[in-house]
Amino acid sequence: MESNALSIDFAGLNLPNPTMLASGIMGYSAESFHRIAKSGAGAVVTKSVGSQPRTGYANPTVVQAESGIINAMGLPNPGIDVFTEEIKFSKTILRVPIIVSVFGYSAEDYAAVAKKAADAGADAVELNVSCPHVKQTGAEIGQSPKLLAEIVQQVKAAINKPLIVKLSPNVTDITVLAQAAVEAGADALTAVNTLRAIAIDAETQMPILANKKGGLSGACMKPVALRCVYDIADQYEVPIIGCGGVSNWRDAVEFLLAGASAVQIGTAVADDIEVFQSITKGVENYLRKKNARSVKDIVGLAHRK
Amino acid sequence: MESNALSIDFAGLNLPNPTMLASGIMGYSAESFHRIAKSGAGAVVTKSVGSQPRTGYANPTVVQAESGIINAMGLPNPGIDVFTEEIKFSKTILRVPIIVSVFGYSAEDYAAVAKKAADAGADAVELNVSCPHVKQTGAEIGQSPKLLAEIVQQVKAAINKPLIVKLSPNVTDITVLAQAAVEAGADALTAVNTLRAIAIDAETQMPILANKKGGLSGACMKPVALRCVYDIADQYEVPIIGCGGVSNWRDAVEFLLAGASAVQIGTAVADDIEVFQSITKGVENYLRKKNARSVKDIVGLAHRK
Amino acid sequence: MLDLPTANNQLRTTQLVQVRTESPTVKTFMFTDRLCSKAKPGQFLMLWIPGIDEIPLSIMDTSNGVISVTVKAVGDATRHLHNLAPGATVGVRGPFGNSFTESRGRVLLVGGGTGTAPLLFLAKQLASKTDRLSFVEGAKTASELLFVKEVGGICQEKNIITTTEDGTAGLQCLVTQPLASLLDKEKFDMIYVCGPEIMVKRIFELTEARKLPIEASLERLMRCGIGLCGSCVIGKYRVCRDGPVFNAAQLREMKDELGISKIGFDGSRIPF
Amino acid sequence: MLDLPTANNQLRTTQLVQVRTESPTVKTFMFTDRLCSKAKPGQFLMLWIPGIDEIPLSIMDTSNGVISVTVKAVGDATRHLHNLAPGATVGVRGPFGNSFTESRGRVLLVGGGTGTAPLLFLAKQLASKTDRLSFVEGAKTASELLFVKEVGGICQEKNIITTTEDGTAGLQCLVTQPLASLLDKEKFDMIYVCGPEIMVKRIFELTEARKLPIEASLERLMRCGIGLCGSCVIGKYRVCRDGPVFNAAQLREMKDELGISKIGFDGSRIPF
Ligand SMILES: Cc1cc2nc3c(=O)[nH]c(=O)nc-3n(C[C@H](O)[C@H](O)[C@H](O)COP(=O)(O)OP(=O)(O)OC[C@H]3O[C@@H](n4cnc5c(N)ncnc54)[C@H](O)[C@@H]3O)c2cc1C
Ligand SMILES: Cc1cc2nc3c(=O)[nH]c(=O)nc-3n(C[C@H](O)[C@H](O)[C@H](O)COP(=O)(O)OP(=O)(O)OC[C@H]3O[C@@H](n4cnc5c(N)ncnc54)[C@H](O)[C@@H]3O)c2cc1C
Ligand SMILES: Cc1cc2nc3c(=O)[nH]c(=O)nc-3n(C[C@H](O)[C@H](O)[C@H](O)COP(=O)(O)O)c2cc1C
Ligand SMILES: Cc1cc2nc3c(=O)[nH]c(=O)nc-3n(C[C@H](O)[C@H](O)[C@H](O)COP(=O)(O)O)c2cc1C
Ligand code: FES
Ligand code: FES
Repeated sequence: MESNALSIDFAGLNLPNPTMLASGIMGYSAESFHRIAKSGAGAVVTKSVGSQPRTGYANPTVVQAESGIINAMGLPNPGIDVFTEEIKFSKTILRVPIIVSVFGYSAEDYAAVAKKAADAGADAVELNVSCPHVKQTGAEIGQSPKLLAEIVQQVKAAINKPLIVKLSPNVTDITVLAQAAVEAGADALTAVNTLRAIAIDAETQMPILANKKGGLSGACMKPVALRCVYDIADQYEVPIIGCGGVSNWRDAVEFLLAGASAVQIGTAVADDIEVFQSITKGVENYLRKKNARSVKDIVGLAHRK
Repeated sequence: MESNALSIDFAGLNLPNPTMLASGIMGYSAESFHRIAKSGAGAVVTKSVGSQPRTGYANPTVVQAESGIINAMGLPNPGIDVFTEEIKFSKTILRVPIIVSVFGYSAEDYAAVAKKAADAGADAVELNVSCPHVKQTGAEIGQSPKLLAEIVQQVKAAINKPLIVKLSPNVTDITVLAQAAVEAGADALTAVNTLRAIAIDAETQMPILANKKGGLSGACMKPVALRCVYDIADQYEVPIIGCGGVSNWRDAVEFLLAGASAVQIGTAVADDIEVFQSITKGVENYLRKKNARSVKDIVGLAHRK
Repeated sequence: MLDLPTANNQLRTTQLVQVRTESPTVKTFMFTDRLCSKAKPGQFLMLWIPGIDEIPLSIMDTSNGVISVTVKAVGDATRHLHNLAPGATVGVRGPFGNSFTESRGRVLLVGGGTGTAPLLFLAKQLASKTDRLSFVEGAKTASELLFVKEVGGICQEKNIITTTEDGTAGLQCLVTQPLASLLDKEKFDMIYVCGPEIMVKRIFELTEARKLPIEASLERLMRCGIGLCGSCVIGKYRVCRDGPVFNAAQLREMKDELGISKIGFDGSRIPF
Repeated sequence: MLDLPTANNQLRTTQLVQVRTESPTVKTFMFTDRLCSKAKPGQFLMLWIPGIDEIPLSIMDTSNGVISVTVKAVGDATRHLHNLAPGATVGVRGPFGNSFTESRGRVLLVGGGTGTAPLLFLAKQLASKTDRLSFVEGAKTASELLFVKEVGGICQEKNIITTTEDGTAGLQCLVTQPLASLLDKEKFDMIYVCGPEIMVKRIFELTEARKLPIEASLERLMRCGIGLCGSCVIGKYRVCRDGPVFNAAQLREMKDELGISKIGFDGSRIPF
């Protein structure tokens, strides 16, 4: 499992393989991270944590779509102060990196949470910028290059751990946001968060999710997520984590070829928690078949002329 | 079939039912439109036509995705001068409105093509603004409120038929584009065109489509398209045609509830050309069950508090 | 093999066909649903009360394709549900989760409160397959003892013990009390438990001390129901996906949390 | 019922396992593909030549799960394909389209050029089921007559007619020429045709004059292959989805276009 071909150095993190648990999936407890790591994940990302506890939205928070799901959890989280304990405990039992996903309502807020996470032992911090921004309700921080750059700068100044920015696909041109994040100091990017979506029930004639709108994830969004990674890699030499609809080794390889150095897996965990293992095995076979000595040998190959 | 409950007045067009053939599907010939109308469509939209003939991209132009397809045809079309004959012939055999989809490389170009289409007998014109703009290659016209408004104004001035603007979902905020179109004089909106996507083949390590990137359509995109309609209807009182992933009556009803007055159907035609008929029947049953006397009684109901 | 959770996750709307009052605080709601009609005892569904909430409920019965859930009014969602009449529209996802294993031999079922519901479903399935079926049921007061008649129709009277806290029926004690001596006196090949977590914990202590096999159904806050969101985690397990039924080995692994703490709405651990 | 086109539309890559030269301009390419191995005579697939093009090809054989397509080098894609050796990777979508109906009695097959390929597939299927199987095949010159040996193995020699334009083998004439008298002389329960559209048109005129049943396979520009893009439309039909095999009634409906015009790459009608 810890074969050399599969292990990667990602923005300074050492991963035994290029699969990671995506943020928000079983992301609250050390025991869950431990189990996910045992299921083969090369790293885990926590549920997004803010400065204060949030209970999230009422149910329904999840609705099934064609080849995917739509969720609107409302960022339930215990707040960074409580979560600090979970990070510390996780560090004592995990052998793979733990990346703490943070969100905030201002650059200061982001920086404060990120610093606490880093101080507690987070191996890296991932910024979730797909939450609505207070001053401009409804619009995501991740949709404004200016706001994004401001936040990245402040967080970068507050921590000395790798800083990963998770981009939103709900933008006109994702490369503009990627550029803003990289120039502001991001060490890596995760592409992407969920697609804004809605589910309406014909019988009751109402939106199903308590929050009405939510984020679409799963296999159905893979072609869009893959395009986001491809677009960014086409223009920038930044390490990228592909995310969106990965559920088997072939998906993972597609993201690597598009220019990602690693992949995150979320929705596919519902049907199979061992998905990390099976993807890693599949990628390993693939590398062997292609005579590639390392994952990084295939990163971005789809961009060859 | 031409029951009163189903017929709608859409931006001045009389449709026997609220289903339409989407642009680009079997959209070249009068005989095809005739067959689609016989299969129950309430209106047909032609393939997008420009001022000059275009042969489009090489194959592969279509690739299957999970619950959808990605296409990059490259707007093959015979040019408006040749297509004028097809419009005229269509008018002699069709009993439902024919909407001519047009594209261009500048406002003048759009207006010229639209005028020729209208003069040839098009019952309405739909603007396809999801094609890259010459001066700013790569970005879509439909992604710039300013460009869009300019084009809509000029086209509006050139024709006196209903003008429908088909919006792109690949934008940060579709309501901004909707507003630009409506304020510039659009009589109605179609929401939406395809999602930008890519498919990469693991074996050959290359993008599959000859054009590399393409547009994702079909069931997988329905939650996103539905959200676009919902967002627009939440803010504007403009007639909307829902488009994206409609394949059965339930989908159609969801779009109506979200605020669309009619729906367009594209990808679902592959598996069943009679889809217009079955959707119309399903909607009819639904209206009866809900004691609604007309399609318009249910438009936008999902927005009730 | 069980279906993949996402295969059953599509929300269906259906109409209540019948509502039956079981006790002053408990009602049974009946509706048809194709997917849930294949559910096994122990599995649960997510019930959407449109405009209000969506909550997990154990499946109590599936006979003739009619799904029954037995619900106690404890808060906003359950109270709204209690106000619904036949014809009302509800939404259903599921069935989700694992189910009780099918034991043979001498079997004991221990239910507290609405925890009796899935055990009744199980009892019906096991009735013809076991040598002896014993049922121990507890409630606060006589009127809250659920399914007394139904259980009486399945188990022999001598194999039924009921307890109430106020002594209005059966023994006046907690359901756990008569259990210790019962377990010492009789041999059981399997003990199935469903009820408040404190009760489960006590009974697990009893079975552990005697090295007896046990399967207990747990309740945790549920949102997704399909193993994604992490709301229902206990130890390394997700109650919605790896449970809700857990065996002795698994319960042992979660003893730091069982009856002690759970994850609250904000993801923090809250004590019971 | 045939599969829905989108069910077979997923692109699979596979390796060429064998390449056989059939004539100076024609090669047969063999590869394995699970979905296509269930194809029926008349169906086609879309073959991706990575980095070059994707083209429609009739399925010629599926025995032992090995798919064969027989391809004439006529342009860029087919020439690139001709340069590929076993081991080369190609992509496959399909099978798509309808298939020839399975007739009994006395059957005639008329093939021109690579149009012989799907008819050979059909002949193998019909061999044991028909009373008499006749084959008429035409080509420019002897070396371009395809599958002479294979057809000889299936049909009796007296039931085979070959024609070449230069007289290097068989009759010196177009394949349509011996047909008129054959159709007058013998009775056929079904006539299957595949070849250049002008040939199809001529033969259809012959069968129409004699009120004979016919099924002809047509070729049109194809892009999507699943009935969406409209590239392959003839009259009200999509060759990829409603065809490629059409019967007499359908051919009658498209007589304004058959052998007269087709839709070109830009969607305009171009004369043959
Ligand atoms: C697998 C499972 C099976 C269940 N089966 C039954 C059953 O058959 N009959 C029955 O009456 N009850 C059952 N419950 C409990 C039932 O889900 C709660 O009583 C109900 O959700 C309370 O909702 P409320 O809005 O009425 O109460 P609230 O006022 O919202 O909460 C009361 C308490 O109910 C619990 N609760 C609230 N929301 C949820 C939720 N989304 N998920 C889990 N617990 C919640 C919490 O402990 C809370 O403190 C089951 C729970 C689980 C997890
Ligand atoms: C249903 C069907 C079955 C076919 N079966 C066979 C077969 O078994 N063997 C065989 O050799 N050929 C077959 N063809 C024809 C084959 O697809 C073309 O010869 C091939 O596409 C030519 O490509 P090219 O790039 O080599 O030639 P080009 O130089 O691109 O074109 C030569 C000619 O081929 C035709 N053509 C080109 N591209 C396409 C396309 N995408 N779709 C359809 N026609 C096209 C056009 O008429 C064009 O003028 C079939 C065509 C169809 C529609
Ligand atoms: C239930 C659920 C909760 C999520 N919560 C978060 C979150 O807290 N923070 C975040 O950045 N992304 C969150 N996401 C998004 C995922 O991390 C991921 O970006 C998205 O689901 C796409 O990947 P997938 O298709 O593999 O699921 C959540 C997704 C799901 C399904
Ligand atoms: C093969 C194909 C060709 C298309 N061509 C056009 C086009 O020329 N103009 C246009 O506005 N939209 C075009 N579209 C987009 C459709 O009209 C429609 O917006 C989209 O496919 C979403 O709807 P659907 O999911 O029902 O297919 C095309 C779609 C497909 C699949
Ligand atoms: S309820 Fe979401 S993981 Fe169990
Ligand atoms: S090839 Fe697209 S419709 Fe036939």
